Amino acid sequence: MVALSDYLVFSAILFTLSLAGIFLNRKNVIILLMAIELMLLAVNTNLIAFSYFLNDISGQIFVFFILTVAAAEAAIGLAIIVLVFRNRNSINVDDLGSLKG
Amino acid sequence: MFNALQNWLSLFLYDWLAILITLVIQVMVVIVPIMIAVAFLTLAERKVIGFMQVRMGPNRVGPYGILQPFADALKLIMKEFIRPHQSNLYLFIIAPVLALAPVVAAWAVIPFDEGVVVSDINVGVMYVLAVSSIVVYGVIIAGWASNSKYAFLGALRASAQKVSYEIAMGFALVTVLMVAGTMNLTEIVHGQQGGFWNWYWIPLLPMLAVYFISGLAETNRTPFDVVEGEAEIVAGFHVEYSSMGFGVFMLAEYAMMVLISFMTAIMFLGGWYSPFEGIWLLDPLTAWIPGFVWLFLKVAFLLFCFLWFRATFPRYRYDQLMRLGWKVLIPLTIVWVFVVAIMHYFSIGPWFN
Amino acid sequence: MHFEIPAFSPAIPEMVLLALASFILIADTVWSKKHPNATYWASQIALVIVGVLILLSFTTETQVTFNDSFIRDAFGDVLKLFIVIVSIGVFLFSRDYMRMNNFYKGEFFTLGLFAILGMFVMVSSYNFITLFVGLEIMSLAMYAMIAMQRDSSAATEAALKYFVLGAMATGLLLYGLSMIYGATGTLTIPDVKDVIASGEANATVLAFGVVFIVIGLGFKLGAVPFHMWVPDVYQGSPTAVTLFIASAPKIAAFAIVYRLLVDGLPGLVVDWQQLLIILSVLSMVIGTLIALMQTNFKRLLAYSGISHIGFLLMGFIAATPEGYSAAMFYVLVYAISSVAAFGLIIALARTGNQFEEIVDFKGLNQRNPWLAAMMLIVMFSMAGIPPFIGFYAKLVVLEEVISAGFLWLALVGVVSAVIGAFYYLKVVKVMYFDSNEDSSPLPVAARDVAVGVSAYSVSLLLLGLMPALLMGVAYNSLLG
Amino acid sequence: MLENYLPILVFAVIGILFGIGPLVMSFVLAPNKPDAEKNSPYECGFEAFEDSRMKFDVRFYLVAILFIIFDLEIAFLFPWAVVLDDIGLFGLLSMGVFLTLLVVGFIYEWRKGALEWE
Amino acid sequence: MSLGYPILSTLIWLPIIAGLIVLFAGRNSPNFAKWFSLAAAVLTFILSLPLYFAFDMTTAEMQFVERMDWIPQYNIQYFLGVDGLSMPLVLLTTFTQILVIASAWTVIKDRVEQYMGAFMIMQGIMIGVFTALDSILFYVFWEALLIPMFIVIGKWGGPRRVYATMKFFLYTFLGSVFMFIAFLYMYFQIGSFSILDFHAMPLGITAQILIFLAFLVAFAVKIPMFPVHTWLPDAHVEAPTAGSVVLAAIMLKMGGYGFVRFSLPITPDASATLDWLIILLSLIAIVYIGFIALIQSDMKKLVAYSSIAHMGFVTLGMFLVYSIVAKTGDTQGAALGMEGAMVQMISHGFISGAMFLAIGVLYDRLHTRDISAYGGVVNTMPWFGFFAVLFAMANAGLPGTSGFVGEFMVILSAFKANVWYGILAATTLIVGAAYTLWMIKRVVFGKVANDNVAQLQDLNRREFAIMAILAFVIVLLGVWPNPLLEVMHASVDNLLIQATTSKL
Repeated sequence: MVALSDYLVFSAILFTLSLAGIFLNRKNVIILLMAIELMLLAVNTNLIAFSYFLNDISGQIFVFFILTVAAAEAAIGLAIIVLVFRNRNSINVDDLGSLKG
Repeated sequence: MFNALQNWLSLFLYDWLAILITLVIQVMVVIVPIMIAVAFLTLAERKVIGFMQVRMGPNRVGPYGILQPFADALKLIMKEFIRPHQSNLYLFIIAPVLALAPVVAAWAVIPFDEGVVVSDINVGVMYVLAVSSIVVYGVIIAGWASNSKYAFLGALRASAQKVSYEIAMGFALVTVLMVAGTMNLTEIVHGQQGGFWNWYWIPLLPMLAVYFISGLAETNRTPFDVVEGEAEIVAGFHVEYSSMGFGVFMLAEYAMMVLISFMTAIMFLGGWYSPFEGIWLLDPLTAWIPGFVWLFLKVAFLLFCFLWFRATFPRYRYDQLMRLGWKVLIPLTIVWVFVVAIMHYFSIGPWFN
Repeated sequence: MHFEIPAFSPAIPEMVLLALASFILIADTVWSKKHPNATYWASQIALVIVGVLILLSFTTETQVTFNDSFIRDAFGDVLKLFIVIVSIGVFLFSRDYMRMNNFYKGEFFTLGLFAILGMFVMVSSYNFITLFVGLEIMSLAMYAMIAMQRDSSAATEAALKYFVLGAMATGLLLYGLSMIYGATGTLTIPDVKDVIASGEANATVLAFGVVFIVIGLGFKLGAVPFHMWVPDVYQGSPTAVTLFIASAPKIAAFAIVYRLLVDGLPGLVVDWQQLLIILSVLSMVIGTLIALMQTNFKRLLAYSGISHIGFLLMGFIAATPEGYSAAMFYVLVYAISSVAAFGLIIALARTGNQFEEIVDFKGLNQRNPWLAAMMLIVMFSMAGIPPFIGFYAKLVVLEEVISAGFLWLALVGVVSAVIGAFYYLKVVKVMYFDSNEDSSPLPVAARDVAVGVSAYSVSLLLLGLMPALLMGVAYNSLLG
Repeated sequence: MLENYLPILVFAVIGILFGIGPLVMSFVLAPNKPDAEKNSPYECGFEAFEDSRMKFDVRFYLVAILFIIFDLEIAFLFPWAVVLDDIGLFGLLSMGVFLTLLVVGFIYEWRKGALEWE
Repeated sequence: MSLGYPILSTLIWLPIIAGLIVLFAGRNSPNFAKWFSLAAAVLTFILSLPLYFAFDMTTAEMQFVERMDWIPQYNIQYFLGVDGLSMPLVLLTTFTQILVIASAWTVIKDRVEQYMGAFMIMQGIMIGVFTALDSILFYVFWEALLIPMFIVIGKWGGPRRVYATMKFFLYTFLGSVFMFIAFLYMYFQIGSFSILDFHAMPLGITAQILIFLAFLVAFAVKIPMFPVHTWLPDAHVEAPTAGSVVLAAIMLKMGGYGFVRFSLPITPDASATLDWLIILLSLIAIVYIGFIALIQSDMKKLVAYSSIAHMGFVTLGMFLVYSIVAKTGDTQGAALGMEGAMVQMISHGFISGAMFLAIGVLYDRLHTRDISAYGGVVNTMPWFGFFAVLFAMANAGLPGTSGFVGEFMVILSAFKANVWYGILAATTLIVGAAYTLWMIKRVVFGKVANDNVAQLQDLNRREFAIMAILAFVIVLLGVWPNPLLEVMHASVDNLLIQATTSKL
């Protein structure tokens, strides 16, 4: 049987990966978006694992909500990326430097 | 039967190996006939359309052209697999696999008769819907990997079309679930016991129509086959595929048709139940026929409809197609979800009590 | 399984707001061609209706409904009222701004209404799910609002940054919440508190959760070192949206900090207090220092906002009911001054001169003495100089943090306030002492905007003369 | 319960094999004589003069987004539909509200022309 | 003592409201702004007279008290009252205000209404500072004063005005926040912000020293004392005449007032421990700053430095008490020093105001304050010469002027405390005479230096009136200081008791 800690470690790895993806990624904004999704998935893994081991359904319900919101978030994120691309013909992270004080 | 096999195998093998082998055999028992059926569906298509257009259809390979599918397969296998340069090779190869594998996997939960189901899970409907959605990835990846404008546009169109109709399909299924109160396919069939007027197609007739139409669109069948619109974008997303790459896409498409037909039969047409249950004279007369025959008959009829429509209807324009999906089917289904929910909750007769 | 129909009455303002927002959303598509202003007025009316509803049904008694996931209490009602008050100003000013910059769209107001709905839900959340959903309703609407100026490269970039970091903050927060859930086995905030109090929860997991929650909240609040999005977003967004971001959401963010840390995790006060001290000190010091170097006014306000957040957090660090009410008072004051400050930018902005750089304010006193005086009030209030209300905001948090025994923290606070005064003074200096080659009188903004912005600014002075009013509201709503 | 999912895994693996098998067969059996002309993308005889991953109509994208939203609604509807009998009037009403909001969004899209394909 | 109406509130709010009216209504009519302000200033002065005449000189209790809840959550009150220490300062304020308004009559041409409005508001706030008996209320007024002053110096000042005003603001603000923290700290000891409660509260020596230092920073900046005085010459030089007048005549007194109202009574033990520090700094101010004044070529700067030196007398007089008590064992001699300090504050208010006004008169004519640009002014401006000499003598502390009284009392008590203190303090009589009279010699006397001076017009009626009033007051206080001294007696005695009673 897979232990709870295994799930937690797994989700922690996912989470760290996604953080690394957000902070180290210098290339493509889409990757940022994917990293964010990954982060939410790590959270979901956590919640489901806890929910299963605690025998409590509410964690899974939470996951439902997170999934839904993640979808909406992705939709808006993509829309914003489309706009950015239209305005400057690039979605490189490095090119997003026009706002500096 | 399979339990016996497993027990026998475990006499001289590891347990897990015995289970695995049994499972593989089980799976093959399901898939191989299905695949053969799919192969013959291509033949049937040509034959049916041929007859409808008052011509013979294939009749050279074997008696009445009955071996035609094998000849086709052989031909495809022996053709060169062209890999367009600039294409993304891995994605290019993965794409057809992604198109076919989910369709195959979906069969895991389809019940062919009382208890004749490989995996009787409690969320069967969800599973089928989920797995068959993956097909879209195959399409998109194919279009992207080909690095060809036609393929790309075709993929876009195909995926937009598939996802649009999937919504209507999902809503249609929701009504079934409401009435059945379960997502287990076997249970859903059980709920329709007692003759054809107890099947869900009567209370949910609009949903049957929606479901079937969506199924047509899902599989890119006429009249919704703009994806392949020869005149505009040649063959659509798989224009760059040749040999078995193309073959696998074709296989996937026809397997999907069969799957949709099965699902329709299970959800709306009483699955393996005889239509004559409880009818004087007819019931006892047909009682000897095993359930799966009824199911196959229903599926055969639905598949015939697929072919029939192809021969009958002209192709939709893309904007018409999307309009139908978004502005007719989806509103209709949403409203119907309301209607069914209320009728079901308040047990409004004659069908919802 | 049987479901009771829960009491709906505590959520009536939210439901009404939702209904009105939905109605306006649809109606806008019908009337937007012929009556472009109808949506604006409808939204304002909706806000007023909701505000009145809250006022009418105001009660000090706490009601919990929807399976313990929604709470209606005086604290929440007050915050909601202020969200409404602030948002009315936001809508008022942004209409003018959007017209001026040719991107007037009714959607701005509907999105705004939905964002406000999200804030309401946040304020009333008593369950992690409610909290999360409210947070996202608000955030999603705001991402879209920033990107609304579609052909502005800066605005879309700001939207992207806000989105990425906002989503990441949500992720961090959720990760923390999942840990808390794992340790306590419940998502309901008061139950979390009970379980922690009973000592059955795994301390390591809890501590882990608290860290992530605080980091997530830090991002949302824009506290150093999680502040990097704030200046870019403030600067890049259309001023109308900056105005919104800088005001009402801060109130809602305050509310979730309160609900999470105080209502839910009082048992871990030692843990989060430590973290908040770090955030608070860094925010005050770094926010202030970087603000000194800014030449862009919106960016300046962004950094000053960061240091204000540092002050706000001091109220939580005190970890007493009085401390929380001080923080509440602070956030209300900050929201009002933000509206006034950004509203003034809008009131001044004319096509060709956006009044976004500090040099744009040169000689403003010659060109429009009234608005210059209003800006003076806002700047001094933000600097924390009496008799403006900003002073009392600082007064109360400092008082509470001293009473909790963090004298050194208060000293850090006042020193950064003094340094901070410098950049506010710089603005005043530019307005009053520098002369502009172009000393022609500035055309006065639309009358409603001018009146509105004056109302918000003057209220900073009037409230400062009678600080007990607002302070009493914050105090009583928390301490009963 | 979980044992039921083992066949599904096997099914999936076999499904993939079914996809790969024919491809492998054709790799092994079919001739392979590529040349530049043959391998160029299909462009009705024209040279491919630009990257084919061009910008495309934003409506496809819109459809994708709408799909995500609606599909998730369906994900909510599924479990709800199954337990409709158990959750009483409250369940019915909640979903009614939910669907109404969905419809509001839908009407908005419709009125804004997001569903037009001209 | 109390009148039938809230006289202190009236004195605070009347000018502020008048100032706001001027700000709003005077935008397009400078004349209205001027006349209205003058009327309001005169009215305020008249209304402030009952303070003196109804004052009960026999008691050190607060009089004309007004007290009500202001911020009940923190027990902060709207608590006003005056005693013998603050009442003269209030009168000084209301009196000076008239001169301030009058002095700006023709000089200010740009945004007159803002100028007048700012000064009117400032007056109200200053009265608030002197009358507030709740520390937060005090702090509010104390800080609020910065805003109009900031604007006044920055807007109507000279070329380096921005630098000066920023420096002024930040110095003062930084100083006062420490005081603020001290208030908060004390509040947590006793749960009240009332200054009178602070007076009565017991405090440990460490706390006292910290609080004392916090106060010191705040008041030393304001008064200003030696190391933190540098903002003052800048601010004075750059401020317009009226700004200088207000600054020198009233705002500096706020620092001194702070010492007697806060430092001495609240932290007596710390004051006793650290009195050497204050005395040292005061003596430095008196001697060193005096010499600095000597070498100034800018008249205003000269007077500014002389102000610092004079304020050194104030602090010296206040903190001599401990040495005297230690030496003589009674507080009699100390009372002399304390009263001297108070008198010095008042008289310096008049004298420095007069000096700045006199310089302003010259500046308005020739637009320079450089001493070398003048010479022989008395030839073209005899009346001016007369007043200038009178004021200069007062500034130098010559007998017969008010400047003499305070300085003399402080020097006397300094000798009582320590001979060296006395000797050092007494040098001011020489140095002060040197720089002031030398300046007068160079500016007023001698031959007409150049054509510009030759064309000078003598005082007009307005200027004459202002000068005459000031001269009258200066001489009156010089020869008959009793009216001033007797209102202070009771309060000073009380203060000395508080300052010498240990709180440990």
